[in-house]
Amino acid sequence: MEGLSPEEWTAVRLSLKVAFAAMTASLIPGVAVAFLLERGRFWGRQALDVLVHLPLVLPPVVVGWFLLVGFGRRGPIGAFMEEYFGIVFSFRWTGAALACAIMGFPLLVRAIRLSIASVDRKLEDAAGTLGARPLWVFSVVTLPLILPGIIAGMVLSFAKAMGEFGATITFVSSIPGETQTIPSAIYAYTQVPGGDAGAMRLTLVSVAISIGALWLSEWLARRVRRRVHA
Amino acid sequence: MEGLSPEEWTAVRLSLKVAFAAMTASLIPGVAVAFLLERGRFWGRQALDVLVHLPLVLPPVVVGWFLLVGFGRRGPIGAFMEEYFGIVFSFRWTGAALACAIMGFPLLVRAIRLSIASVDRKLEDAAGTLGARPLWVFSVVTLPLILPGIIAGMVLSFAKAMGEFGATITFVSSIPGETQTIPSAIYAYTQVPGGDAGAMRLTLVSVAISIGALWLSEWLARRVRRRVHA
Amino acid sequence: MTILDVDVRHEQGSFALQARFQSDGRLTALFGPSGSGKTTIVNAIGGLLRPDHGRITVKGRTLVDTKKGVFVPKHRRRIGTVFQEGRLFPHLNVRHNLLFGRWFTPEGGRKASFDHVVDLLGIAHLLDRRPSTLSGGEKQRVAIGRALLADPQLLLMDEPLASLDEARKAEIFPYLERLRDEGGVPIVLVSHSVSEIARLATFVVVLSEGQVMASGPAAEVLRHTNVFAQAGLTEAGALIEARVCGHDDAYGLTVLEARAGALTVPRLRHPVGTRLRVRLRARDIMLSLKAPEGLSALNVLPGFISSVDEAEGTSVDVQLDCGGDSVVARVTRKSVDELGLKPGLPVHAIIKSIAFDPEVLGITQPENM
Amino acid sequence: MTILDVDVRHEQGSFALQARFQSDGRLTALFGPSGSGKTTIVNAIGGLLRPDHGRITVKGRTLVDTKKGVFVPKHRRRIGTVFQEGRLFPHLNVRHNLLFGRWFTPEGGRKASFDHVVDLLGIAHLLDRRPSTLSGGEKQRVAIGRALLADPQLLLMDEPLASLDEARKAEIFPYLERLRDEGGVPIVLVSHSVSEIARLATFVVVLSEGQVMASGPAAEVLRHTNVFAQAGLTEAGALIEARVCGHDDAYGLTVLEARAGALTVPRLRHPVGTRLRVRLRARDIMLSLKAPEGLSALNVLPGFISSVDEAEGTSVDVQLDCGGDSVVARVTRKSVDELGLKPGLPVHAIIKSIAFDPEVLGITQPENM
Amino acid sequence: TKDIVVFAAASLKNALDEVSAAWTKETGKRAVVSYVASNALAKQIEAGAPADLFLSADLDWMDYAAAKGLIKPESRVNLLGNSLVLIAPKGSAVQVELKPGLDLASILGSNRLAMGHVDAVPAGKYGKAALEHLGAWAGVKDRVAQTENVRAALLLVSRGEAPLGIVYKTDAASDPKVAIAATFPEDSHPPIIYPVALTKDSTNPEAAAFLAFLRSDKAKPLFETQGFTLLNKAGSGS
Ligand SMILES: Nc1ncnc2c1ncn2[C@@H]1O[C@H](COP(=O)(O)OP(=O)(O)OP(=O)(O)O)[C@@H](O)[C@H]1O
Ligand SMILES: Nc1ncnc2c1ncn2[C@@H]1O[C@H](COP(=O)(O)OP(=O)(O)OP(=O)(O)O)[C@@H](O)[C@H]1O
Ligand SMILES: [Mg+2]
Ligand SMILES: [Mg+2]
Repeated sequence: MEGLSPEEWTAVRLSLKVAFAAMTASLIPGVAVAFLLERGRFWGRQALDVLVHLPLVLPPVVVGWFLLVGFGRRGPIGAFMEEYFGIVFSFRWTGAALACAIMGFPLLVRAIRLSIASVDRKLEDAAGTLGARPLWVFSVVTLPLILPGIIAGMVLSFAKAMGEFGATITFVSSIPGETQTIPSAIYAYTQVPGGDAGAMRLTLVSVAISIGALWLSEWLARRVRRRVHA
Repeated sequence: MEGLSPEEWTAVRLSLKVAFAAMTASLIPGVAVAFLLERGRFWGRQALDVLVHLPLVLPPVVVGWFLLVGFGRRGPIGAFMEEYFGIVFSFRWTGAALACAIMGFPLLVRAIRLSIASVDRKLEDAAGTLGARPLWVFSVVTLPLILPGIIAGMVLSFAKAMGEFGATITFVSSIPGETQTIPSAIYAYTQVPGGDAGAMRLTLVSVAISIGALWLSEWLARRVRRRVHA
Repeated sequence: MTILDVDVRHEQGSFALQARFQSDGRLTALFGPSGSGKTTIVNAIGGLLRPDHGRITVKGRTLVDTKKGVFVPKHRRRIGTVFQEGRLFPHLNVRHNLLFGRWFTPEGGRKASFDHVVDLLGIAHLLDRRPSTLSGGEKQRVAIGRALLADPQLLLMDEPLASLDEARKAEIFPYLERLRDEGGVPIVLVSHSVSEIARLATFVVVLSEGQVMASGPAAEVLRHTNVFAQAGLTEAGALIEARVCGHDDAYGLTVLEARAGALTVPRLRHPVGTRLRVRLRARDIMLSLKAPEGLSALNVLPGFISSVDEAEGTSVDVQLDCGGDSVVARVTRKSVDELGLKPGLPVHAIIKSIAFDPEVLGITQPENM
Repeated sequence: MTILDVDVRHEQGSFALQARFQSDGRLTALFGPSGSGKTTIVNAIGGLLRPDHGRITVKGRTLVDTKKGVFVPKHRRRIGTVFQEGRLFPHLNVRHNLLFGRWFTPEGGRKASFDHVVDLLGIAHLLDRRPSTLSGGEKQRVAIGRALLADPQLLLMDEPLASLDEARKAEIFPYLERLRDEGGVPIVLVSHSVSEIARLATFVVVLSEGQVMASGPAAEVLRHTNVFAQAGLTEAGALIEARVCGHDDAYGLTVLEARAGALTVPRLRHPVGTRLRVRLRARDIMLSLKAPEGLSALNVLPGFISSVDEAEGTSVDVQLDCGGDSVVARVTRKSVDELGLKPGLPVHAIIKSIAFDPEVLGITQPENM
Repeated sequence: TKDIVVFAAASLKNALDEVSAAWTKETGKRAVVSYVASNALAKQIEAGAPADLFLSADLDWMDYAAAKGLIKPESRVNLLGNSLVLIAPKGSAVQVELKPGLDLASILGSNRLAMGHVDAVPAGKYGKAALEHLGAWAGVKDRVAQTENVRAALLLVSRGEAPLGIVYKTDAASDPKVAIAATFPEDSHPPIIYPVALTKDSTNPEAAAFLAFLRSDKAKPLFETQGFTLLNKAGSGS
């Protein structure tokens, strides 16, 4: 098998950048939403839950369509973000990252929720009696205890971002060097007769990257577990 | 907005059937694989982990293509299954369920793994001293304790199956009444002028179903949690 | 002064707590059988439980008042708690568990010395370990240290010493006494051990099925044995006040002076003049009609029988007045008959010096007796 | 017969266990300060820990032999364990927790009666509750019940009674005694309470820092006080064998016959003829040069001083030979001098009947004394 | 007899739905249509899909199927034609004349030109060819936003994300928010052709009848209202 072409290398680098950005950007909102859903008792909790799950339930193309309508240059949120923060999503790698983050969000949130549910609240109470106000309790007790869930969520989010295609291409199309990620490139190969070899080549790269990511996550998880249980 | 056409109703029914089948069929393998990955120390564990994550990492179309090659009537596994078990996947609803099950598998496994990791192994030890052999310990202690994770995994698997499109349509096409699920039908609508209303109609149905599923899962989870913590 | 004023009602499933007591003691012992509501009260004081109705005031500060809608959150109460089940932070090593409270206390307010507490509890060699690798008693000691090092305004201890050996307890007791008396940190102690309570408590609350059966200064409550029978307490005895009068270093003895007379006990470290509380367990006291001779017992207190109560079945509690101090002796009914014990009879109470093992002695300040 | 033969070496972090003892007792007590390795031994016997090296045999059945590669998995050992931390199943209610072991024991092998155990432990009103709603002591009782109802071949109890009140303990003790003697279920008990050990144990293993300091029949080990000082045990005493000789129902007393003489104790339920072990705590015994008169104490045992040991500081342990029974009295050094106590001197040991509270009496079978 | 199964390119949905309804009305037989991307359909037929008829959106995948021996060559017909247009959002002031030497790059400025994927989507391939023919490709190739399908390109222009896009006339006509700025000359790109053929494994006798119906005059207006032209000439390979 031949090596990758320069354009393919560009797609690989871009995919890594997008997946990494999607994962990190969704981390804090993910923890916050997981917390709200797992612990909160507020009006609209159910609606938020449904909203978070939608990217999973809807075909990616539909999600991409909603993103375009909402976050496009003419969309209400997109226009707002551009005007006030100077952040443009349409046709930018940031848009690809946004699409990937949203598609991976339900997975991230679920993993963190599960971890939060298994935290012994008596430990949080104990921290409270030692003078820690709720935010501190969260940072020094809850957060470290849910790290395994956060790591699992990040793995899922990253992996999803590596494979996400439908929402991304619909939202920001496929522009080499800007928004053409590995899946877009693979897609192009699958659409032409005889493109199988190219598709396979990129698929293998994807697999290799995910092996690396999984290995890293397992290593991290082991470290965390050793910290907690050893 | 008008009601659904008979073909659309067919797609909705089929989607429910497929999602339900995918969820239930992947449950036992999901628990088993989660157990192996979380507790097992065997050669090839890492490889299994990567394999389980692949459907997440790869673009759905690629997964569909692999399925087509492997589980199609002319594929090695497909031929085997047909010959020895009489199970045919290609261009049947069973194939759609298989595709959905595989796409949702990493999500299901992760959720269960997280739950398994949070089980207090001292309880399993205690059950052992009371005379329970490992399989019994698993059934009467571990399994009930990981129920929240299993429920979460089932929700993810079901939701994913409701939204899965790329792998399904690539593997089993989109034959009305046999393999045309809601997402496939939505896709067809998005490919032609004037299809937006139809797409939106089906999207809303999808959302409604997922609200129902989420509500059901939350109710179940609450019951389970009450059983364990009340 | 009222240090602790509790008046709460709370329902949990079929259990109803209805507790009301005002403790002016510096160490309030909660005593009662399993399931009588001790932990529930501790949780209410610590802010882990919001009582259905009632009021809790500590040193004049209202922590809970359901009528006025007052509920001070737990992190603002500065109440250190030693939980019945440890609750160490699994992700922190022992050192950081111990120092946890420090992160949230003002630097100025620190009284407990880390090294001292670590030493006292014998956990210096565990500092870098994770809680999951500790033995049961080691966990318990770290939990005690964690609460102490948070420099609390009030210390709640829910059976803190349950699984510690006597030697370790003997090291911890004096520290708790100092904390109570010098540090001015009031303590609420849950314990099933009468000797623990007798030694440490200045105020005792006896609970049964969620109700307060008796509450009052330790000396008073401990004398009333019948209350205790129900609550599972079988050891009655008198608490009397005494002063260190002299030391006999040759024999390793200390002579105390009480109203009842001189008491010879094993050597104490307290300087001459220290006021002490001494517990005379009813079962350790023998009665004699004549002043005994040739006996190994060093303490002979003359006095009069003030009353002869019925106690459980076989035994009879004989209340004595020895020069103004109330003393209780528990003897068999047979002895009562054989010796013809009745109110007014002059008798001698005989107590072995050895019977005063260190655990039944505690320093005290007279007004709390 | 050797019931329990343990010879294991195991390292955990910086802790090294090296324990070797052969218990022929039906109730083997593990005694030692916190962190001395008691739980580690319990875990090795129960199959929760695979020792680095060594051998464990229970009633002739080899459970572990690292040399031969034998390791019987825990579910085949039929060893019921009461864990130091409860470990109730959170998803099952109390009833199902209790019955858990039943699902896995052959129907024929059931000896413990559910109703009886539930009654004994006072948990009948908790049967439908979840463990998370139980108080600390309630959890502990359910854990005991769960182990008992599994009808084990051996019972491991790791501080099972630590947070129970005296009254509850007093109800559980006789059951454990019956189990030990009639049920033929050997018991390994970890405890910090000397009275608990004195009452129940037939064999005592004293541990310190992972090493066995002393092991042997309870009567022997408990007499040697110096071993115990290190291990945190302060209460020495003699165990002597006695027989129920008669009851005095009028006074609620029972007369026992020992080689040392007659002992009058509070009424026992045991029928005449029952053989008992009686613990005479050294600190409860007074010495008199003459036979006393007019004293409330009912027990006066004449004997000779066999030796006068130095004990801790102030006090001296005087070993007596009373008609063949060894008895220890702890008196002050001052008394030794004043009374001129020395070996060979005839003296009277005086013991209050009341001092024999039920906890220091246990039924026994003579060969195990 | 069983329903016939038609594998058709997704962009044909509207037209084919009407034609098959008309056929059902006339004959009482039913045609079940699976609308998927042409490449997937070809691969599926290769994997043994129970299709009777294959309707591809371009010649490439029909050729692929023919080369693999998946179709009955004698039944292959070039059924429909389409034309390619340049679109802009409605009300846009952009004026373009599609003639050689076209400077599309300066019209775009920093904006994007939306079109189907130039290697994968037929409309993208035709668009690229046309722009190359007009000498404009080199100038715009870095400014192209390639979409997964031609509908997505239309959507980008319709939403105002891109000022210009290249789509089929059939798509442009249907969206009120876009206007056709210009139509590409027919000779600027390979002919846009939707071929159809019976599959090799098809045994359903109605399939040939349905194919004939597709080419009939009854079907013609139905295709034409959707903007297609009915070619009706026998096709071989390209
Ligand atoms: N995983 C471990 N790593 C290092 N040290 C350990 C580990 N587990 C236990 N230990 C140490 O082994 C020693 C013995 O522990 P063990 O639990 O047997 O004590 P114990 O006698 O039961 O004490 P306690 O009365 O406090 O329960 C302790 O000092 C403990 O700190
Ligand atoms: N969530 C609950 N639902 C029902 N009953 C409860 C709940 N929590 C506690 N109880 C009951 O309340 C009573 C008091 O519990 P508490 O923990 O205060 O007892 P305690 O005096 O501390 O006992 P122990 O000495 O055993 O720890 C117990 O009988 C317990 O069963
Ligand atoms: Mg309690
Ligand atoms: Mg232990």
